[in-house]
Amino acid sequence: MGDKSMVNVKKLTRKDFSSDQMVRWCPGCGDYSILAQVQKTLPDIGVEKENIVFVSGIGCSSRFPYYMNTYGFHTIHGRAPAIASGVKIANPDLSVWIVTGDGDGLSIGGNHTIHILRRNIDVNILLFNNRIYGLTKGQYSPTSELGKVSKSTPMGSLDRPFNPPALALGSQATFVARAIDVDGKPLQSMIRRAQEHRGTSFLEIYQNCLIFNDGAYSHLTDKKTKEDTVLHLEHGKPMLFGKDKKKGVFLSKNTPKVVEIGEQWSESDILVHNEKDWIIASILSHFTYREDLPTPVGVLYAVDEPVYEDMMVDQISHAVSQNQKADLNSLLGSGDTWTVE
Amino acid sequence: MGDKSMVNVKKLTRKDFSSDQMVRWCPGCGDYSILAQVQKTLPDIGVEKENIVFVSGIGCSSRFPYYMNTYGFHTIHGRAPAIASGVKIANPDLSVWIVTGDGDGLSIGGNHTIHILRRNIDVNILLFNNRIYGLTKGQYSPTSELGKVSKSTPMGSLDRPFNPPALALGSQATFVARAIDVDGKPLQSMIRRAQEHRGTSFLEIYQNCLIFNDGAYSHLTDKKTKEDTVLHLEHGKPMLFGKDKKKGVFLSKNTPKVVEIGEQWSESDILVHNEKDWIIASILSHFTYREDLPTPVGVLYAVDEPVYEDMMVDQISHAVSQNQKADLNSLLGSGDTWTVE
Amino acid sequence: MSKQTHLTKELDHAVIRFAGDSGDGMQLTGGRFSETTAIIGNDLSTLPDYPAEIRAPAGTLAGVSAFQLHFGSVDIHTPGDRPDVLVAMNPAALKVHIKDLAPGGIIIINKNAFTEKYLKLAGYESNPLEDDSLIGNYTVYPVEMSKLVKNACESLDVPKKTVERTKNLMALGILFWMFNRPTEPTIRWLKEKFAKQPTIIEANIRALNAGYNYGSTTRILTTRYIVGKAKLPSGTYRNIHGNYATALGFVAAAERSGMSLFYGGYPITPASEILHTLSAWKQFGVKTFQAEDEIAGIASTIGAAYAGSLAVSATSGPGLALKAEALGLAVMAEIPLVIVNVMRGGPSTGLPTKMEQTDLLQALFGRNGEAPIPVIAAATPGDCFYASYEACRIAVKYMTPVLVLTDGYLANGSEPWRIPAAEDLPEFFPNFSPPDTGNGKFNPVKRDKKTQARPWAIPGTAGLEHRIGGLEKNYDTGEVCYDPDNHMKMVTARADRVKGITQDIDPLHVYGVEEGDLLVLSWGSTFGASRSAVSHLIKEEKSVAHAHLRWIHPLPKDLGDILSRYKTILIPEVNTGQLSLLIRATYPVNVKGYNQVRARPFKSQDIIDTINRQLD
Amino acid sequence: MSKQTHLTKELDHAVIRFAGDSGDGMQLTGGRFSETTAIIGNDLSTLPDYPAEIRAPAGTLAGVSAFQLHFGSVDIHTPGDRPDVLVAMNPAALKVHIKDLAPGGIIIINKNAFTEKYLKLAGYESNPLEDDSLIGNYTVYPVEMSKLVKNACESLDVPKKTVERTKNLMALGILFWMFNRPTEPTIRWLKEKFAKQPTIIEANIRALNAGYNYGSTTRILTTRYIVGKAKLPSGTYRNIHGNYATALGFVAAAERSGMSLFYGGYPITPASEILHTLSAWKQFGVKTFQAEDEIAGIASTIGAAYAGSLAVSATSGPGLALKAEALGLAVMAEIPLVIVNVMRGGPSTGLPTKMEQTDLLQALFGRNGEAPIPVIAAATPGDCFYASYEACRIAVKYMTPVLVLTDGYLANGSEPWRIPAAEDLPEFFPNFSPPDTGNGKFNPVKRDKKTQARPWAIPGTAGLEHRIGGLEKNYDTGEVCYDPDNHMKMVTARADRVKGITQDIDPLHVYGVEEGDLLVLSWGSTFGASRSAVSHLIKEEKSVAHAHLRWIHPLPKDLGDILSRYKTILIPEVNTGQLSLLIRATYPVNVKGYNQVRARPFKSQDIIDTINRQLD
Ligand SMILES: Cc1ncc(C[n+]2csc(CCOP(=O)(O)OP(=O)(O)O)c2C)c(N)n1
Ligand SMILES: Cc1ncc(C[n+]2csc(CCOP(=O)(O)OP(=O)(O)O)c2C)c(N)n1
Ligand code: SF4
Ligand code: SF4
Ligand SMILES: [Mg+2]
Ligand SMILES: [Mg+2]
Repeated sequence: MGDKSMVNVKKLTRKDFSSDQMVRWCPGCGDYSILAQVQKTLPDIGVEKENIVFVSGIGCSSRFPYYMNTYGFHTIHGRAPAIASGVKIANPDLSVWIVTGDGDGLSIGGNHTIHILRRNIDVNILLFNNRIYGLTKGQYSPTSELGKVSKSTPMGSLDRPFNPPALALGSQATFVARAIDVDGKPLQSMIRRAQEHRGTSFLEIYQNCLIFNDGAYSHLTDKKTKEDTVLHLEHGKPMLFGKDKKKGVFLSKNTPKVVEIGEQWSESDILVHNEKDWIIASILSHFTYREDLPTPVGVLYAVDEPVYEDMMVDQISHAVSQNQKADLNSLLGSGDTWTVE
Repeated sequence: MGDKSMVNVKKLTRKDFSSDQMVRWCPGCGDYSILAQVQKTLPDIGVEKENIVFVSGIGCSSRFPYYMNTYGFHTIHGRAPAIASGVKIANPDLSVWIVTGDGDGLSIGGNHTIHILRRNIDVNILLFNNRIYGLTKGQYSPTSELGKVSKSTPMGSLDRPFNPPALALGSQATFVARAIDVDGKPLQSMIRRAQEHRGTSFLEIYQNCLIFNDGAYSHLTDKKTKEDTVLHLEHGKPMLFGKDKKKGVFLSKNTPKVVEIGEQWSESDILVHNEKDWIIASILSHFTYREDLPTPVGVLYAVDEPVYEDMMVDQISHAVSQNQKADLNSLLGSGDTWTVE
Repeated sequence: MSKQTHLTKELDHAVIRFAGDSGDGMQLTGGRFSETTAIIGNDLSTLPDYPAEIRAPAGTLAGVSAFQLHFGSVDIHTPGDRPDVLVAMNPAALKVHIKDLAPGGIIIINKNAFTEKYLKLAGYESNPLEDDSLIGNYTVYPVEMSKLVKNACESLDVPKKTVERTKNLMALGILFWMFNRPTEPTIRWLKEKFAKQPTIIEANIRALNAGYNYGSTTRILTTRYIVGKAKLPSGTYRNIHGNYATALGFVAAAERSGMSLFYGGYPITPASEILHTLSAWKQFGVKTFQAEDEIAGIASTIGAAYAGSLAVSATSGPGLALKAEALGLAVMAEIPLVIVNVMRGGPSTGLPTKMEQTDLLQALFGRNGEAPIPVIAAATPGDCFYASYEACRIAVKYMTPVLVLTDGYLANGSEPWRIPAAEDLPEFFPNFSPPDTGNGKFNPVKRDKKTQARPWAIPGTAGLEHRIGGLEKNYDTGEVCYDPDNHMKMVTARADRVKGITQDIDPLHVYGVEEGDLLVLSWGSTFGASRSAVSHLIKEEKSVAHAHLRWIHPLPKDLGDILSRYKTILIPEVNTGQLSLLIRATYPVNVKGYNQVRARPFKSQDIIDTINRQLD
Repeated sequence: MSKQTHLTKELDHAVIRFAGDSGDGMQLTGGRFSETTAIIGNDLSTLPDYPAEIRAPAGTLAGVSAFQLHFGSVDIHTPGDRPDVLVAMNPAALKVHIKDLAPGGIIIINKNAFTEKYLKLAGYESNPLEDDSLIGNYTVYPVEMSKLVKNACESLDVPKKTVERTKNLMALGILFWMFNRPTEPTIRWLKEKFAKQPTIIEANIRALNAGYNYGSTTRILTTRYIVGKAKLPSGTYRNIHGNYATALGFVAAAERSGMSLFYGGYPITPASEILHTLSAWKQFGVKTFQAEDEIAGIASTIGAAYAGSLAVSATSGPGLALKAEALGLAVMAEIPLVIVNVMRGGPSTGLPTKMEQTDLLQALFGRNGEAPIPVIAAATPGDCFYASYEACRIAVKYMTPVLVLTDGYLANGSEPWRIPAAEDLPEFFPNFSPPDTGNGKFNPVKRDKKTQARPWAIPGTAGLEHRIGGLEKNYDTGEVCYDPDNHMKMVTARADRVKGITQDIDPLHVYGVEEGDLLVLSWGSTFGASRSAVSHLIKEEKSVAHAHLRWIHPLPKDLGDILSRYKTILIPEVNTGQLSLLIRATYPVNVKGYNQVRARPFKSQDIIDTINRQLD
């Protein structure tokens, strides 16, 4: 976002961001809650709604733009990052959001996702990860666990899943975060952080598909278990979790394990989170799918790196300043010419 | 490779692996040296040449299969991993090799590359990384350094490059290694290791394109500098390099730095390489592009994980054993039927 | 009350439509009615019609899902022009579908769903059960289905929601009674499907019986209908869906040719069931690979075929577009494989759950360079089996990729299908080259004289090591070659090899007059409506005939000759005239296109009217 | 020796060809000769021809690179049927190109390269300079170029390799002398190009002069040729290449419409120079985005257009195939953008550095669903400018993607081009919707009456927030809509909008008789050979004419009428008959296709012969 849009904004409300379209997700779908959090957060980010664009691919999740009273483009399967790149480069003043699914963004669209991350174009990616293909009625996805029984894998899937934060980090991402659909407050704050970050923001949102993959995250959302399974990350703070924050993450020779705060271990043994440390972020990304470690939620990684379109604008300004008199007629007539009378 | 092909192989020589086609790379291209090392190594891997298949995409590097007297398929730009997946799944007894470039394998073919790594199909990927598009005459590639002046970026490129080992690790790769075109012995041993590994092997080979990107790796190949810039990894050994191995890598609070062995530091302070440790591999992958750290060469990471086609074979055997009498007529006539006289 | 209190009427054929919320189970209901109807010997044709959303909010127009079924004692070629009976489970379903109902048709309604809330969601200002919009025009039976199933399940220990969900079985029961169909097959099916949930079985059976009894014990429904057995050729039959038939055709081809089947593809509506079906047939050694996208789908298929599998894939329009470049490679490298394109409404994402015939020109021409590929189109759900089987046979025999066109209607629709004996399916074998132990250089392009097919030299065969690829190759040696004359020779050779397939294609069958005023030339699923229309007009002794194209590339040898015998060639297509363009460009005949792009199959009446207009 | 010792001959036109190793700099040599020839006022046309490999091993047949140039005082439409002069820098170059030489033609040879090794590499059994294969049939001048440049640079401090490399300048000098061309422009160019390497400049200048002097001071070359100025329309000219002209057309369109230019694409031969050229024009605010693949290329272009840029891309056949699905989205969402397809030899990777016209049907039909896109084809290198300019104008005016077809020959070939004044280029403006401060709901599909274009409501405009996408939309509101009748209406509307472009297309120009025996109908780069052939036959008073199609979709309104005035329509195409198919399907005329797929442009003689055969 250019600074320009940060000023003179009249305060909008959640309602201003709801379009008049009927929401067509299955009743109870996690997408509803994500929509609500986005609509609640956007009035606070200081951008006029005409400067906001939601670009999506295809999937249940990708219907998202229809429900936002901003500019919206529901494109084709997997291509949202590339389309959004064009939007942002064409007009860097826009606040550009990509809404995608685990199939849309990591299967058919995987290449565009890793390339936009590498380029660090200043857009925000919201990846709704329900670990299933919803819209096409229940095939396994690249984030489904190995052995997943699905429409297309009646005896269980054979491919090891991607680990989205690890993939993002491996793609030179500058901002990697995670949130859970039904945890409203942390989700809101991640949406805000994604928006604040300059460069490509990658926010993975765990989302429940109650029709085809119900309960994929119930251990993280169930009141009974969630304190022991979710690790809320805070920059500069030790990685504590569990009831009364009595559990923590300890690094023993680069290997993370969970310890109980008490006699043997004290808070000072616990790994302190540092958003700017790529190695910590990598370690945290590897908690995914691990049953002996909690699931990190929050900002795993956030660093400032050169932003693609900033550099492009700079190159152009430089070229323009070097060629004040660049006009079409002189370009048309450049090179060796001769005249016929 | 199935065990089957390991037996009863008559000893072949390098010449057996040279096809009768004229090699058409530019004289002096690094590809020649890689070709030579592959041809030298293959006689030793214990596979008959009729069981070896080279699949490539498009690019200078992708001409490779023409020069190998094995089965060879020069396909289309970026799709070699997906085509090779089909080859290997169709016939798991074959030894399948993918030859690709930084453009072919990481730009247009990036998605197929990360997906084959995740699936862990037992093929060997040789990625010839010359940090440029050779065949199309010199545009920058996804591994060209930021600011690269090339045919398509006269004022310098704007995208941060991929770090291939980091990307591979982020894609759940089970084998990640690196070698340099002109360093014959280490390259040969990496080719052998790649072949030995069960699962997808990702071998990045630094390759000099003397026409469009000459000298990209001269600091790693130049006699004067290479000892100080190349770190040869050995499993279980401390990470020492430099003349007389007097430099080493030390991890200070997860941050790697180079120290001199001597008064302050001794060998026992030096990080010991462990091929099976994902975190060490991640740290090593981050040495790429860093001027203060040496470039690791050798096996960064190698672990055993379930192999896609093994599981597929198992599922099929299981299904077959459960349905001994599965015959076409009973399938044709399954479900509710009725008879018209 | 005894049966006699009801009138009994005999019918040749009838069309019914079930409509309700996406969550109401209308597809299941329609499916059960179809299966039962098939088993008792009617001919039939079905048309499922569901929204692109998984489950749009209850009660909305967008969420309505429907299933139409045409059955009879006579030959049935289409799912029917307009329903005689409409089952409407809620106001939205009524609103969406009432306009298609035949005048005087019967409407069976779940009265309990006609609440103020749902009426409003459907956009009704007043309750159509109470105002005079329906009365007089239709025979309306409002049934308190929700209430009746509640009563039926009262003593059962099942959640309310589950009980409410059984109301589709209630509707099914009413229709079973009305059309004199047995409930046993459905009861059997319920017992299998919910084997592990006995209370669910019980609830559903009760609902089904409640519906049946509603018919027999109340006097509300006055008439029962009898639709006799159809005079189908003798044999054993099953009811078959197009996508299932396609999958079955592939397995049959693999089994008959002794090859191993590989499927590489990416899910897309309405083709995904082909993947689902094949993935469940591992006992036949079928390997299914769910790729990361359509490009990887065809790429893996190319790889598997290269390695010697019978390699196939299925997709729909946008997916076929993505496969274009790789199809060119398959042409150039002469790789035998089969791609099914289940056409859906376009362009772009379009109307993803609807049918259309708009990908014909894409199939023929949607690749760079001169890249001819044989194209065959299935005519009916059951014909999907034979089309995919034949595509495999031709692919392997001629070493070429083959495209099979079906569409969303064929894919999801069903019909009675005479089960062939495996032994009766044409045999074929891959032309695998034997190992070469001599040391002569293997020539990968030494062609078969008759088919011009190159040998299939698969990796793993000693002595045949060779290289292929996407660059132009020397006609004689197969090596890379940029020579201009060689290129011309290869372009011609590729075209001729595909044209040569005509030697393997059945001559065209003409139905109706041998020469005359008008020939309807159909392709794909337009078969049914065209055949119905022409058979109707033949009865009226019009000078008309019908010919149906299964192979569109190459066209059958005798086509030109046949076309020349009619004054007008009428080509009905659910596109803007794609076959018309091809036929006009190929034969000097008078082509009239009948083109409707409404993303649904033709009604035979429309074709009848069009023919009549032409004949005037 | 004085100049008088040489014969001087006047010529209307001449064809020369430079041929040598890929490393010999033949493209550069040909380019310099062309520029000089242009500057002195000849009309000309060029045909570079280089291998797919960057630099195949020295001396091999595969490594030969060539450049042909046709120039004259008369109208030049083609790069020439056969060279009058061949420069062969090594045996391989001689071997490959000798067969094209005109009988009695001149061959200039670097004698030093005719070593045993190179002779063998080229497959010569004996040295053609010594045996009798050339003598008598051609005029051969063996020049010891390598030796002469060594002598010339003796005192200079440059590596041997560099000296050896200057021999192409030596050859150029000889030809300059032979055809009476000045060396100054080349000297100027060398000084600019190697500004930082003065010794390189010096070595090259010495070689150039050595060549020139070789002509003037030895008696070996006996004849000098004079080719006078061409009678071109008055104006200022430059020599222009097709790809450069395309890029220039885009910048001109952006400047004239006041829009910002965005290019998103992926490198591919022979289209990459369009990207290279545009990337160097940042002073015009041009944004170039090298995407990860062609799909991302068009996707980014769609995004940029959506956001209000003049968005363009360029690719070649395989890349166009990859863009198919996204092009469908551009159709559906009515996104104005321009894609150039520089056609090359196919199918698949094919013959990547050669030309072909085989992507016409792909351009027209290579997408799922009914997805009409306007298609314009450039006729000459200079016309690439006007075609890309016009494509931009139409895209923006009608809110539609537009495809521009050029080919490898147009892309790399060049011709004198009269420089237009910016002011004379047709103005156009984007139809950006103004902000809406009222609170009415914005209707994104309220169409322009005349063009049926939707308003271009770009993000950032207050009050116009709206949603678009790839699903079918309601004709009136733009909201997602699956209604069958609405779909038909939209399919028709999309087709009609494209057809409506005919109102913006110039009427067809007919060259030759107004009605008669035969009309040659050409498209794309076939223009040149067709025009040459017809003008030749008109001089012989044959009843022939020539019309050239720039717009292929829609076809010009008057085309049918014009075609009907000739007994035969001859359509020459470097494909198997793609335009023929379209014309046959559209008009009831007698179409004869002349189809050669040799991956190189037609010779006008071939077309003359074909016409004559038709007229017999
Ligand atoms: C080119 C193409 N291929 C396939 C499809 C079918 N398709 C639509 S959405 C989808 C996957 C959706 O999964 P995901 O992205 O996880 O979204 P979800 O529905 O789970 O939110 C697929 C395969 C398509 N629309 N286009
Ligand atoms: C679909 C498609 N797009 C683009 C190209 C053009 N192309 C051929 S090779 C290549 C890049 C080659 O770079 P790399 O993979 O790094 O190989 P190198 O030549 O450097 O070995 C490109 C862009 C193509 N052949 N096909
Ligand atoms: S199918 Fe799953 S993801 Fe899609 S709307 Fe329904 S609950 Fe949500
Ligand atoms: S262009 Fe570069 S990579 Fe290609 S063959 Fe020449 S030196 Fe090798
Ligand atoms: Mg999903
Ligand atoms: Mg490269």
